[in-house]
Amino acid sequence: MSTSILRHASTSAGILTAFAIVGTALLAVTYLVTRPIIAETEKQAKLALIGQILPRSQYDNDIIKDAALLPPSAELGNKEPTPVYRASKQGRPYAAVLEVVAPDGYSGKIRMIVAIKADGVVSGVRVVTHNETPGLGDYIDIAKNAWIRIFEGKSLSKYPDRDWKVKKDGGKFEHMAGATVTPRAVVKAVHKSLKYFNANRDNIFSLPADSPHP
Amino acid sequence: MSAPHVLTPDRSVSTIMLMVLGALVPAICAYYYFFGPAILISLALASVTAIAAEAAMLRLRKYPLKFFLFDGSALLTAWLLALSIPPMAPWWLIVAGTAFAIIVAKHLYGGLGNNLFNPAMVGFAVLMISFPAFMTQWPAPLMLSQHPVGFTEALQYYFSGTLSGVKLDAVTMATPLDTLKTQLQLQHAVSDVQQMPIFGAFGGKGSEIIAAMYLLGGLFLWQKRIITWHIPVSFLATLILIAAVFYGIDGSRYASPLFHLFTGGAMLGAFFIATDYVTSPTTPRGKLIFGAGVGLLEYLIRVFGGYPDGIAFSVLIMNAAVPLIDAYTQPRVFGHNTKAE
Amino acid sequence: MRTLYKFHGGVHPPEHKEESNRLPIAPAPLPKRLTVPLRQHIGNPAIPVVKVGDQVLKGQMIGAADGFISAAVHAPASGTVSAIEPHAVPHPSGLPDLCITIEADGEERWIERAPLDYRNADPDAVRLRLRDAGVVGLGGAVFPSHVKLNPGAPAGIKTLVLNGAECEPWITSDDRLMRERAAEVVEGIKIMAHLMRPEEVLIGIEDNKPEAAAAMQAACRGTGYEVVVVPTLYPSGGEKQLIKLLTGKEVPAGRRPVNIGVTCSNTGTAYTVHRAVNHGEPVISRIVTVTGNVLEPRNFETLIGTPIAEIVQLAGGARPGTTHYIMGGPMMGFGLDNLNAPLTKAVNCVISASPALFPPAPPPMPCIRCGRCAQACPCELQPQELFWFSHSRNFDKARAYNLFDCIECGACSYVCPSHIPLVSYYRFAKSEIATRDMEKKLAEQARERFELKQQRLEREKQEKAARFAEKAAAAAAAKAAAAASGVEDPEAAAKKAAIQAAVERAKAKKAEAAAKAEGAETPAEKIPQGDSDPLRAKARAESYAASTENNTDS
Amino acid sequence: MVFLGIVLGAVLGYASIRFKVEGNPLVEKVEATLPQTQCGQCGYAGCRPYAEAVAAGKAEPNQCVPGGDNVAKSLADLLGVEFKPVGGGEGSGPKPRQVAFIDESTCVGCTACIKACPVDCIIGASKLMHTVIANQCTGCELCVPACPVDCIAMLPVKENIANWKWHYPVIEIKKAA
Amino acid sequence: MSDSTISYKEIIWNGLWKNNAGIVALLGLCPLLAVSSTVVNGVSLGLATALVMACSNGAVSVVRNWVPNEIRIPVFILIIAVLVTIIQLAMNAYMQPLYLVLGIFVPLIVVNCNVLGRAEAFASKNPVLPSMVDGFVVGFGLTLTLGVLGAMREVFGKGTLFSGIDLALGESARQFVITVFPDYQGFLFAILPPGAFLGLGLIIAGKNWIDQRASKKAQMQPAADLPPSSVTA
Amino acid sequence: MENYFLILIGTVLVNNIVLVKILGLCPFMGVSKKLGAAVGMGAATTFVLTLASGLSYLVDHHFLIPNDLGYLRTLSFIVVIAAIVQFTEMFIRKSSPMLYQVLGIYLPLITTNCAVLGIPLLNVQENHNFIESLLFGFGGAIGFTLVLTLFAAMRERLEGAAIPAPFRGSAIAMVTAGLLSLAFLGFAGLVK
Ligand SMILES: Cc1cc2nc3c(=O)[nH]c(=O)nc-3n(C[C@H](O)[C@H](O)[C@H](O)COP(=O)(O)O)c2cc1C
Ligand SMILES: Cc1cc2nc3c(=O)[nH]c(=O)nc-3n(C[C@H](O)[C@H](O)[C@H](O)COP(=O)(O)O)c2cc1C
Ligand SMILES: Cc1cc2nc3c(=O)[nH]c(=O)nc-3n(C[C@H](O)[C@H](O)[C@H](O)COP(=O)(O)O)c2cc1C
Ligand SMILES: Cc1cc2nc3c(=O)[nH]c(=O)nc-3n(C[C@H](O)[C@H](O)[C@H](O)CO)c2cc1C
Ligand code: SF4
Ligand code: SF4
Ligand code: SF4
Ligand code: SF4
Ligand code: FES
Repeated sequence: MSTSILRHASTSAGILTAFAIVGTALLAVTYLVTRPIIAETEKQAKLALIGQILPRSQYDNDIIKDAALLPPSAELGNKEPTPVYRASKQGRPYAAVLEVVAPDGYSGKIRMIVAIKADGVVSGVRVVTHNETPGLGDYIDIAKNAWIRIFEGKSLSKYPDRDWKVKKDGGKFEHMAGATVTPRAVVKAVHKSLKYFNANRDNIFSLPADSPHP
Repeated sequence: MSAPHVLTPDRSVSTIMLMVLGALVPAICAYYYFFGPAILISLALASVTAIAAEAAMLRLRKYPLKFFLFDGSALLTAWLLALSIPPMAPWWLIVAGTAFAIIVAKHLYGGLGNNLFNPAMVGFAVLMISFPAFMTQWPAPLMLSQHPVGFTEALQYYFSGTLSGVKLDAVTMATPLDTLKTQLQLQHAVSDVQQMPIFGAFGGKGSEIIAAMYLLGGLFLWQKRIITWHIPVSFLATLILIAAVFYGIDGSRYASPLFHLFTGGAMLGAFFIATDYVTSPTTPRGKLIFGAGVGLLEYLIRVFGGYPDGIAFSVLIMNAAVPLIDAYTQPRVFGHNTKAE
Repeated sequence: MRTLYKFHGGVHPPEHKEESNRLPIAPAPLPKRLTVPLRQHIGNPAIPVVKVGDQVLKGQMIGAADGFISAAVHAPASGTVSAIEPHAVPHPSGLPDLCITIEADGEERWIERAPLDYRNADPDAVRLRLRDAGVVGLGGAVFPSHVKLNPGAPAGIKTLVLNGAECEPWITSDDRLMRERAAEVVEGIKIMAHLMRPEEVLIGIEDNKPEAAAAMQAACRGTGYEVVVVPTLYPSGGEKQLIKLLTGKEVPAGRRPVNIGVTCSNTGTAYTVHRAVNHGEPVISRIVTVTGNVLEPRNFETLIGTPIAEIVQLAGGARPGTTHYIMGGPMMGFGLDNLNAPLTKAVNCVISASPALFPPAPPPMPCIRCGRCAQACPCELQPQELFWFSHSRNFDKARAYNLFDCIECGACSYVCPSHIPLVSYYRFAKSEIATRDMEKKLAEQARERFELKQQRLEREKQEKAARFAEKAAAAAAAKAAAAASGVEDPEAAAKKAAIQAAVERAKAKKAEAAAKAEGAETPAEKIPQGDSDPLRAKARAESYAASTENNTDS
Repeated sequence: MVFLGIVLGAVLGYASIRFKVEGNPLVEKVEATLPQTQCGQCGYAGCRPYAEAVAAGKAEPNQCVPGGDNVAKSLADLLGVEFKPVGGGEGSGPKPRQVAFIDESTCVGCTACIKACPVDCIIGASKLMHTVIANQCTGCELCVPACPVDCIAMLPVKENIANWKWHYPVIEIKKAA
Repeated sequence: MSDSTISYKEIIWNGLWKNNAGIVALLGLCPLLAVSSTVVNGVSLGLATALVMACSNGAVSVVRNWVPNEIRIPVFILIIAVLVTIIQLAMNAYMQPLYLVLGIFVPLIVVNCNVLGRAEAFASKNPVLPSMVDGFVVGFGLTLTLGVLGAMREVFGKGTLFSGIDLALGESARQFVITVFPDYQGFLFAILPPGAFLGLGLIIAGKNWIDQRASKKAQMQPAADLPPSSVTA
Repeated sequence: MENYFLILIGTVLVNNIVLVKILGLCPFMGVSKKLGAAVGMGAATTFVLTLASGLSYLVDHHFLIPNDLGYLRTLSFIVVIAAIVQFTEMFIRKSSPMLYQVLGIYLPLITTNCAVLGIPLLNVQENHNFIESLLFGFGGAIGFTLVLTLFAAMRERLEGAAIPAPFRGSAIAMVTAGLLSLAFLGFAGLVK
């Protein structure tokens, strides 16, 4: 009895193993075939996103390659090292694209990318992910509203600190009635990232490119 | 000819519903007084929609219209919904909410007496999650408004969406609860916030009087034995208790129990909404649990959650628990668990 | 003063006792024809002991008790038995039941009436007397008193409760009885107490009957029996509620009062006990309230078997506007379809109903779970849940929510703002559950018998095989002798022939019968035609078929 | 992966042999629900085989005609499947109870019905009149075709006061409608 | 179900209507509800599922005779998991935006009971071609439900149809987006999870209604639908 | 500590796996006709889901990631889950026949509960550490059990309701699930 069970079990195991091996092999092949394509698609997606706030014509380096990891900082709102992408024109630093998190959105974190030109002027801001209330707080999303473009061309020198607020709080930034929490968070985050950029400008452009995993 | 051959003369479904409607009247008057005639338009819109939706559903389901249409329950749903959403909202908002309440929350379940969820609160919650922008803009009390809105003007706004001359912003503002919440996020202290003009003696200006009128109406219902004390008392007691605990911990970040009692939908909820027979437990112990649950959730959502007031959601969540509560709080039946010989 | 306890709930409908309790009890005249149902009590119906055409005396036993839980019925007047057949009876089903009809001869010749000296008699003899006198509870359930008045419980009986609450509106028969014949009621109580040997005897009377309470108090003087006045609150007369009111004890669910050392009997019952034991008079009459939309509402001492129509006439007849009649009180009574139905021991009140007095119930609305019914329920049930489950035929749940603790008092329906006939649903569910339980039991028995049969067949097969093997061995031995012929087993052949013959005979008989009966249509009718009288055979077959259900014990 | 495959295969192979289906308690529950009429109208040779088929998922729970929709519903509940009325189409209550009746004057005492009756409720000896113990008769009708002289009829059990049931309250509100 | 008696008509009728996975069998509900906020999302995941089902049914049918009974299920799961991962990788490579939208519901096709269910109930007993057809049809039935639900939710929720089609078919497909109600406020309820549940409930009820009408036996127990006073006029 | 508490609240109420994340619906609809069954299913799921969540974390972090085998994630998770279910079944069958009586019939059903795979995948997506993974699985399962129980009680009650014919059965159950989900949206924002 027990030997037959054993034999039976080992047959089963054998067949199962065979299937597992074949399956794994199939997957490995597919993986190898698709991996470069996936990587390329991801890169294109990222480029397209950055392209929205930093026109491709303005720089000539491979911005994805020329990325460096920044240590976590409260100003950027992140707890892990985040990449910064650096654009340069003819070898001269032209702009940096920062990944920024606004932690105090109406419903959680708002992730953005902020492109800041070397002279400290915002080139553009885009919200990457957010959970704001659809129909209320989601006008920060470029797909819904052009509001986010109000940052373009703004800089610390243009507006003093007290102006980096929504109008309701006495600042210079428009907002939609009934939803001030969200823009407040975004404005605050952009403001802080500008400050960060100003303080760390040299460091940002001089870090060695380590092309972090996208 | 089935026994018994006699019936209580004084009470039928429609008289009960009428009494509840009557108990709302003082609050409606106060509403009119403090916030202007817009509420009347809301009530009328909701009533017409509710009756129409009810009639359509009864017809579809081949029920005799005569008895069911005028039982008053649809009207009550309409009024409670109209009283919960901001007046000065577009007409379609009220119509959509009421129709949803009557059709989906009530008639898909089989109509009066069969629904699991409070229809008015379903309507409210649907509107709240769908159109938060409209649902958070309340007209300012007349005495604070730079531009008190009259009847014709209000009517015009309901149907055209514009006010002649002024922007809607000019006549609406965030409610006390909302204001408190946003101001607290900006690290202001409760006592400072409550200095703002929109706050009254212990609640919102004007709205605290309306809340008191709800209390009055509720006491009337209790005195007429239409509702029992269990749900309102356990609801309000729980609310007071939790509010007191947090107030005690940090009075600058948490408002006083009195404030919580007299703002938002607490009073309306305690006496008119949580007490809906159909969607609340029937056993005394069940009612106490239900009320306490609503009170707890109300505070949680109000103070820590995303919505300015939690009455609708807390009632709905506890509605969902009603069958379970009822099943586990069955009172002892005569002759059971006695020490037999 | 005794401390009174409280039962939960209860209602206080308008009393309407004034109408009928002003006038004293009037004797009803002798009707020409009396129809006495054989089933006037809980338990097996009585068995007729007279034949059509027999002369009977007033008080003569015409139906004998069948078994222990049963009671006798008697001729209410002297006369001739004219029929023993199904007749309309006061029953909610409206179905007829077996009755003995007596044409009264107007001579009122009594049987010999002998008092029984109960104090010196064997208690069992007293009980036998009660049974043969047809004494049953007159409070509603008509439970045979000889069964109830038996202190079977090992602990004995502590309290004997006399139920004079008469909590139903309109009814005043106990009220008048206690006012006018308190002494005799107390005599009956003495007999009951003698049989039960209780430590205390309590007589519960609602406070809307002060005269009755006073009369009883006076009659009880010196007996140690205590008259307790209880608040007027329906259903304080319910057995379990009254016991709770008076003693604070609750009869456990599914048990009888005896289990907690209490017995409860109606005061009217006590009166009949007295008449049966001390006067040798069986129960042939009772006091019935005739009220409602009649000219002269009043109580009458009426013979059992009097048609209800005549009883209504006693009170001057129905006033115009009467739409129907209610047997019993308005809370628990039932509507009567056929006024030919006779008065039975269970009927304490006949109400002539008009829309003015009893407005028809508005159409029921859905239950809105308002809980008023639960507030009113004296059994602390959740009537709305019972309704929900009964209404949707969820019988398991209904039972789980203690449907069977419902006493069908109707307090819940009374207060229901949706005017739902709740009790009707409970009755429906209860009888449905009872039927299913019975079916289940029958199925269980059927399965057992089926399995027994299977086993038997199996055994027989094995035995046969064994026998066959034996035979085969024998046959093998005798093989040479037996020529291989095609003739089959002679035994079997003979059997076959016999059956064939019988079949022929039967066919002939059947053809004959068919010719006689002229045209048989349904198979149900076809069968009994073998009988000489087709009609009788059919009746026999029907009653046979009908009998199946009642024989299964409850 | 391969390793996981081996482990899993071994375990499953072992488990499936080790725990071959043991007696199915469902059968008992199903059988307790059936009316035990043993009539075979479900297409099985009695209630037990049908119960086994239902428990094994081989038969629909709506095949028992005597049980009607009540039984079908209980079974559907028991199995957690959607209730379907007996006979596929219109719903049917349990068949009205009927019992066999042997016309004793025609009965030739052949004992054929005794053999046919699954629950042994016909008494009588060879060549004597037979009688049905009405109480025990399940109304399965199996004895009817067995009788060579057609002396068995099925009589519906008539309603009388003793077996009368309260009906489902239907209050007509015609005038209102 | 012997090999010779399979009628494709029946397979199709069963898969698309009679036993539609989403609305009758109530299996594979999560993706159905989670990704049906627009037609495009719904249909894409539906088609992915149908593809997996066709392949897995085919594969199972091929190997069915080599697999001992007791390890049947694990083998099937293995096959399905491999197929799903392949689809997942392919989608990531060629339809990345869509892949990101569908999120974990692509890998979750593995646990979609329909996939295993059909493999077990049909493919393990039938030849390759019918099995593949069956798999695809059942998956397509699910896709149809997803499409209808997606359309309902999208129209009510956003006032558009086929929004996001560019995610699946590339930027050039953007022109196919239909705006049903211009200037629509957006009924968010329909897009959020509650709307998904309610929408599916309505679809199921719609199917019931059609079925009940078709077979005139919509004879319901009077007890349930009517108020306590059965209106028997 | 507070973080863990928030994860629990978040998974049970705010991001309830059934009503908000929309996972595990097949058992949610299938095993909610009777309250008793729902409780049993909830208990069985809680056990398996917690275990699956933790174990798949280990597999992911100690086997897949070091070997750069991310593409085998789905495959290996499902194998792990199947094994857990099988072992659990065998284990409680041996060790506690009582428990087996209660949970036994639900265990096999769990393999097709997509929450069991969904939660581990979400763990990966959200970068949870081991404890967080365990809590996420546990909280998710408790949330599942909670709503399943509520839902089953509601469905039992609905059995007697006068629901219009086309809606009877699963349609009204879906509508109810929808309204329940609507109610749970009220928790939004409680945990950011
Ligand atoms: C359900 C709901 C969702 C909301 N979502 C957002 C949001 O996403 N972003 C936002 O800024 N405000 C949102 N609000 C509004 C805030 O609660 C607050 O009222 C508002 O931001 C204050 O704006 P005000 O100062 O212009 O009145 C929401 C309110 C509710 C009731
Ligand atoms: C089936 C049945 C059996 C009873 N058995 C007994 C009994 O054994 N002893 C007894 O004292 N009373 C017995 N009773 C009488 C009850 O205790 C009770 O007095 C009777 O049902 C009348 O109650 P009611 O009119 O409140 O309904 C029985 C009653 C019924 C219906
Ligand atoms: C709701 C209800 C009300 C009753 N009211 C009375 C009553 O008022 N008087 C009475 O004698 N019996 C009443 N009964 C019957 C008693 O419960 C009990 O059966 C009776 O007192 C027993 O006495 P008996 O066996 O002599 O009839 C009532 C029963 C019920 C269920
Ligand atoms: C005391 C009381 C409170 C009620 N509250 C509500 C309510 O909050 N919402 C509502 O839609 N209907 C309410 N109703 C009306 C009615 O019960 C309700 O429409 C039913 O839920 C519909 O079946 C209430 C009725 C009463 C008697
Ligand atoms: S009194 Fe009537 S409506 Fe109220 S709960 Fe009871 S049965 Fe329902
Ligand atoms: S009839 Fe039954 S449920 Fe109704 S009040 Fe009386 S005991 Fe309670
Ligand atoms: S049809 Fe029903 S009663 Fe007849 S044998 Fe089958 S299960 Fe038994
Ligand atoms: S007597 Fe006839 S009908 Fe009755 S159980 Fe026996 S075989 Fe069946
Ligand atoms: S449990 Fe999610 S698809 Fe079945």
